[in-house]
Amino acid sequence: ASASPWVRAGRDNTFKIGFVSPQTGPLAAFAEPDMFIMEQVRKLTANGIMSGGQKYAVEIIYKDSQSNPNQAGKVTSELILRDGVDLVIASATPATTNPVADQCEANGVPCITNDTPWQAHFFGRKGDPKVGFDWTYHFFWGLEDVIGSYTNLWQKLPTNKSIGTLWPNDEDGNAWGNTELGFPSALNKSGFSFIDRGRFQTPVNDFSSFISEFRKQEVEIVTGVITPPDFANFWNQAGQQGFQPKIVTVAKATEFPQAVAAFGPRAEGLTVEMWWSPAHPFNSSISQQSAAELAAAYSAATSRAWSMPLGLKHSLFEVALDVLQRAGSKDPEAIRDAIKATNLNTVVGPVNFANGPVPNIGKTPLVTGQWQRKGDKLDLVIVENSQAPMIPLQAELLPIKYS
Amino acid sequence: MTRNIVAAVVAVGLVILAASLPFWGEAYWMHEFVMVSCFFVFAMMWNLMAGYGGMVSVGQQAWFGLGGYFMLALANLGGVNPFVAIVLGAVLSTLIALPMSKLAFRLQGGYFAIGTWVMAEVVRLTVANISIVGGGSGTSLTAFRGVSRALRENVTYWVALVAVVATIVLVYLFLRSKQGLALQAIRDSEVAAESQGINVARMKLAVYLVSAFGCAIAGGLYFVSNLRISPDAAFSVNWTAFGIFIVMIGGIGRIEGPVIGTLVFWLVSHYFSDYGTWYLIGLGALAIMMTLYARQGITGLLDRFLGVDLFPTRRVFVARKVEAKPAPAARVYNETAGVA
Amino acid sequence: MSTALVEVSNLNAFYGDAQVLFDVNFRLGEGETIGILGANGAGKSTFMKSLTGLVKVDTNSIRLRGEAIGGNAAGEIVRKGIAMVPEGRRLFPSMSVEENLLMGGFAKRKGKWNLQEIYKLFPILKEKRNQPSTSLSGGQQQQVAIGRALMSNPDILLCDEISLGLAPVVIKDIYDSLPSITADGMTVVVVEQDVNLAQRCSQRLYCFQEGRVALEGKSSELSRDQISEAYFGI
Amino acid sequence: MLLKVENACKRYGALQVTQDMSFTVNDGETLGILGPNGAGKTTLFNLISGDVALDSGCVYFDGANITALRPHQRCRTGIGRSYQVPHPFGNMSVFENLVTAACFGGQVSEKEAWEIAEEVLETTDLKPFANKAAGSMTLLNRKRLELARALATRPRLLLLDEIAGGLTEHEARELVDELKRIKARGTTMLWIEHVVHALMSIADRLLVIDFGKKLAEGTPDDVMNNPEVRRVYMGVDA
Amino acid sequence: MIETVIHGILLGGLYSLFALGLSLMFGVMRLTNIAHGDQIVISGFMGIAIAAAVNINPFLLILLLVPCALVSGYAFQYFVLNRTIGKDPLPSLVITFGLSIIAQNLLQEIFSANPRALDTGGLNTMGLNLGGDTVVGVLPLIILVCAIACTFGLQWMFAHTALGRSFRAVSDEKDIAELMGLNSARVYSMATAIAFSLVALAGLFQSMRTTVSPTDGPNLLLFAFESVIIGGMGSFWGTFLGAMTLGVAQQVGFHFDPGWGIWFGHLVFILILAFRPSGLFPKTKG
Ligand SMILES: Nc1ncnc2c1ncn2[C@@H]1O[C@H](COP(=O)(O)OP(=O)(O)OP(=O)(O)O)[C@@H](O)[C@H]1O
Ligand SMILES: Nc1ncnc2c1ncn2[C@@H]1O[C@H](COP(=O)(O)OP(=O)(O)OP(=O)(O)O)[C@@H](O)[C@H]1O
Ligand SMILES: [Mg+2]
Ligand SMILES: [Mg+2]
Repeated sequence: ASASPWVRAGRDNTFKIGFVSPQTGPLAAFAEPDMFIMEQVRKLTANGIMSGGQKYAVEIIYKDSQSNPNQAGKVTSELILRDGVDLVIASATPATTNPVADQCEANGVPCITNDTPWQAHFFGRKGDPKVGFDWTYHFFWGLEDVIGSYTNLWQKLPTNKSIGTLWPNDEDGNAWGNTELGFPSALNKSGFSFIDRGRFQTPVNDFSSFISEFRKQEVEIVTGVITPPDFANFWNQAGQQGFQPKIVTVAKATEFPQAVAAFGPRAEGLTVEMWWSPAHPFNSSISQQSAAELAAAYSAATSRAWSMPLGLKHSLFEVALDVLQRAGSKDPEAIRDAIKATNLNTVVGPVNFANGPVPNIGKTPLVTGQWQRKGDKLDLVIVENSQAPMIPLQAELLPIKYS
Repeated sequence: MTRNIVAAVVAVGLVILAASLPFWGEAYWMHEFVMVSCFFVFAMMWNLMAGYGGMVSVGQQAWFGLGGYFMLALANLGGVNPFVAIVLGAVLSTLIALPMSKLAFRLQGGYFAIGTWVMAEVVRLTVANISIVGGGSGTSLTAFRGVSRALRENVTYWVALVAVVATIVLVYLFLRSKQGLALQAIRDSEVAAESQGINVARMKLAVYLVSAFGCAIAGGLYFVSNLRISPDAAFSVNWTAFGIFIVMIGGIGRIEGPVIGTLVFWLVSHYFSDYGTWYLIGLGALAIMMTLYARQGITGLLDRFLGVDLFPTRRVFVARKVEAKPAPAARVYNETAGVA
Repeated sequence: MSTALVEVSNLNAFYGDAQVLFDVNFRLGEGETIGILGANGAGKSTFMKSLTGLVKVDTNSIRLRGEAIGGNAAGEIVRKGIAMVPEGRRLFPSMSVEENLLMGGFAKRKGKWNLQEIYKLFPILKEKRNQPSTSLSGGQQQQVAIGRALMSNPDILLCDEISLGLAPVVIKDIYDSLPSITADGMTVVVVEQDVNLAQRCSQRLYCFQEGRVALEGKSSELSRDQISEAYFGI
Repeated sequence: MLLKVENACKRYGALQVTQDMSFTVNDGETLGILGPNGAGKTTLFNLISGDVALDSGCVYFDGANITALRPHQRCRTGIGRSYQVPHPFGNMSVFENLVTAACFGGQVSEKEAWEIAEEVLETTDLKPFANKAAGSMTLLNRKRLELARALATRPRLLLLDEIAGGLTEHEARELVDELKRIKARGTTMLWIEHVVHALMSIADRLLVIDFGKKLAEGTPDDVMNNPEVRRVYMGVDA
Repeated sequence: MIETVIHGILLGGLYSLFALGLSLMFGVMRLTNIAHGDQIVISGFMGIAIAAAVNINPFLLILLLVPCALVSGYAFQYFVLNRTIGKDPLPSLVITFGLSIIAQNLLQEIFSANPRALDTGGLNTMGLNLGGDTVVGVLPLIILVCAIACTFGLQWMFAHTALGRSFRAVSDEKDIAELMGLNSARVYSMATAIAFSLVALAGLFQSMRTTVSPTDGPNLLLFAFESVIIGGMGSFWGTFLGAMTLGVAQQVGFHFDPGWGIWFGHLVFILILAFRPSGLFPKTKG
């Protein structure tokens, strides 16, 4: 994997990091903290970093995937072939991380990604657990975490243990609904009954057929991983048709404050997995901020509420800088080996690729939270932590209230 | 005649020069060329349909995506060499286009346009429900794992070059053949064409199928280079949007149109694609402006003001002496040819 | 001769690049009935279309009471008082008889003609007023077309081959209705292929040939041979 | 007998445009067709050339039933036609118009088509316009092109719809001379024309149509002396 | 199953509002507006933006937005689309397609890609028990009633008013209509104005009933288009029934397998195209 000499035309004492993120398009909410984080990193690396006894400048080249996997692949090859980056990082959903990682793998460029459940990343790219990948590394939680956390959560309230599921036909839905690797087998094991009407094609205008089925089967828990508009439809129509589950735990749709705001008062009581929050007891390895301080700095700088990708984006740069400092040179293999040897405490928790469930994967902790009313505002608080006991609970799980 | 030879020599020289790029150029140039050539082939095919066949389709992404998916399925599941799979995939896509054309031809004009779009959606939804190619999540092309980067890059580049040259040459030869005459005649008047012995229905079907084949080649090539496919990306209507923009900006109903359009498109995307949405807004606005104020596109303007005609397909009558072959590069009339 | 109501001078008309009318001169006096003869494709209909604004021509080539109206939009010209019964009737197929007539009154000019008057002129239309216009016989359709043109209360009525495709008896009926239309001084131009009819109903005749006026004169004074020559180009 | 039309019927909505029309045309014969406007003459041509489908009845060409054939197939069997309203291939040159017709209607190679096209250009005096866009020509030239293009398909039966309208006396005579030459080569012709004297000078027989029905058929003199024809068509009281 | 059909009919109500405008524009001008779906989305976003700026009842929004749409539709037809009308469908297709792309990206630029909904003050979650287990939403019911009213209104307007006559006149015989004193450019603009008002209504309902996001347009266009073709061109009741058919088909599809619901709707469209190309309820001339 030797690139032609022209690609290496960049100055020898600069580390170039290519950063791919869905700045525009349907996934743009994931990229909201990007500018803040990059600004932070630029300040922290303004004087360069030391690596192998030599001082290197750090340059970040930011590319927009437009929430489109084709574009993600295209900009990655641009980063590699035109800009000659030394390291590619990317984040947020398989639609971004998978094509980016595929390009890096094919072109022999080190790559670190996060914020995609690791199964969707590893198996979604047709990875072989025996072989793994050469160049691409990923850290995030996996299905086993979300399954563990959710099933534990649902046992905290008395219910009939009947679950209605909403798994669309996309990267996440297919992984979560997978009979062996996903929820179904786990739910069976832990004594829940569930209704899976099959993978549906989003967007869906009308969920009546789901709702009447759920009502018929007296479902008290709803779970799924669906997009905000689909969930809005579901939730509105559930209201119309008088379907009143006790617990609603859906990923994606209720992860972001703005999206939740769209549901108005009916957002209160919804539960969702949490990959990061200001309450996580971790500190940044580069800015030394605690999670809470990071969130506060973000809100102060942007006057926006914190969201989960903030911590993930920050941690991505933490790992990248750590790797480059340890690499000692711009040699791709040296950088790759440095990634492999990563063992870093970041603001989202410890990152280590050596003891992942499959090669190239490092795991970060996961808990579950609930949108609860604090005064006139909704706040996401941790209500379940069985998968990551080091993260403290903030509140008790409450059933959804209906007027 | 001599001008003809000179032109041919220059063209062959250019192709040879281009073919040797892997030995002296940058990998990035090759990559860029592959991407652009997919758009170019796609635009040529859209031009063939709309500019010559009078069929405005908004559903060409169906064949682009199918080409990609067939290539990937053949390569991943069937172990076929991906480059061979591109061609096989295009053949399979064309087979699917055959029954679809029967439905599409029931609609005319604007309804044909949206009807083809619906059919593309049907194809997308169907593919999204086939789990062996990853369903809605899509899948990665694994056939290249273990193949050296340089080899993959070079061969992909050469295949793209062949696709581009073949598209230009074949379309050009087609238009200079008897069938090309028929196509132009149909564009001007279907009734009269039919009464002059031209089988209009068969001709339109042929154009539809050739166009499907070409789009599928472009799709296969694109995903060989992009390595990852998903239904939403492969069957995105944006492919057709870009095709239309390229053709309308370059000039519809001429071979030079897509050539120049692609050049403009490449420049614009090279310098502005980082602007995301604004870049698309700009392209759309440019196409609208061209449609309103210069319907023949840039080539139409060039022809009108400079008399440039790179790919003469017109037969010129030379009194008292009948030539076996059309004379080259001569200008015949001032009026620009185009969609009637 | 009466004062010129319409004065056409050096009128040239084109379809795309093809010229159809060449330097046509024509005048129309108040209250006159004029016949226009000519072979197929001589440009008669094109001339009528130029007068009504359906074919765009030079502004000054057509003057109505001295005002240059050439090339005005058809809608404006009908408001100034020129209405046409188009060649081939061209009724609105999706409409009933009465709706067709109402469309004619769209310009809302004041005058004698209204639905009642039309029904008085063509009693059969009253019976059929709610039928789709397409269900009528050719002659009845022609009556609708004439009635529709009259509904705008024009000063000048242009009739383009109103006998086209009609049985002789029906043609007779139609032409018999002309006097009651011209009775209150309406000016009428009739395009006709039938020389006899044209000669009988008009005071003056124009013969068109190849887009030019080949012959012009009083109907009563022109001989059949003269007309034949202009007509057939013999 | 080259063409036989048998009980042809066609109606458009309530309008019966062709009513039970039957006639035959012999090989090499020229049949003139007359009739008032809207009588159904052009429609009859459309039925023969296949542009419009028959409601009932049959068309035979050279002994074969061609009723079910599509227009392009009929053209290839040897029926060439011109349109009353010219339909040139407007963006192509006159020459290309002819080459196209020769290629497809005449089913020859393009090389041969070039020769045929040149020959036709010669006979129809369109040579000066050979490289002119057909759409930009004057009406008369477009009408001439209609004839030329029909000729280029090398038809055995030529359907001519009002090609002499608007010609000067001199031009009309030249046209007739040319048609006579075409006739001399054995081409059968059907000619719709209002320029009666031109028609009379070449037609072997005349067919008069009124309201979609055959009004009269016979030698030119017989037909022109038919009082009914004089009344209906010439507008002359016999 | 009955429940499924009822939900399908309610969905069809929304679809028929989408489709009426498209049907109108095609009927009068033979013009296919590819940006139709995006205009629905734009109206939804306008409603949301206005509601966010001034606290206003969503139904008052209709009174505010529909006149806006009327004016903008008129201007759009008069200044842009009228230039493209002709035998060749290409220019209008390219222009509306370009507009569609521009609209989607502009919306994304202004409102971000997040889907949004118009707050209906709880109306969107109100249900009505029809006895047994069948519960239907109040809002979908309102939409259905509104769709029936609009269909009836359009049909009546076409049949009995001078405006309707002028629409039919320019659609039948443009030249002759001008000869009667109509200004076809204005009539066309009027048609587009009405189509846009319907679109605005549809957009507001869409954003109340579900959410709108910048890239929703194409799907809405396809549903509208399918409704028109299934119903058969030429009458508004046909379009309405076509929308019902599509709604029911999609719901039945969802009922059997959620992965194939939309696909099933498309399938019905394709079957109609294959076996009854003139649609299920073509206009019968009486
Ligand atoms: N829209 C058009 N485009 C091009 N040429 C046209 C058009 N309309 C008419 N022409 C041509 O212009 C010439 C003059 O046509 P016009 O209709 O004025 O003749 P006319 O004297 O009314 O004949 P007719 O007796 O058949 O009604 C015709 O030969 C016709 O072919
Ligand atoms: N496609 C059509 N739809 C409806 N009516 C038609 C159609 N074609 C022709 N007609 C009608 O059929 C009748 C006969 O038309 P046709 O063109 O055959 O007449 P023609 O004898 O050729 O007349 P002309 O001498 O004016 O050319 C006319 O009344 C015409 O209006
Ligand atoms: Mg006329
Ligand atoms: Mg005729």
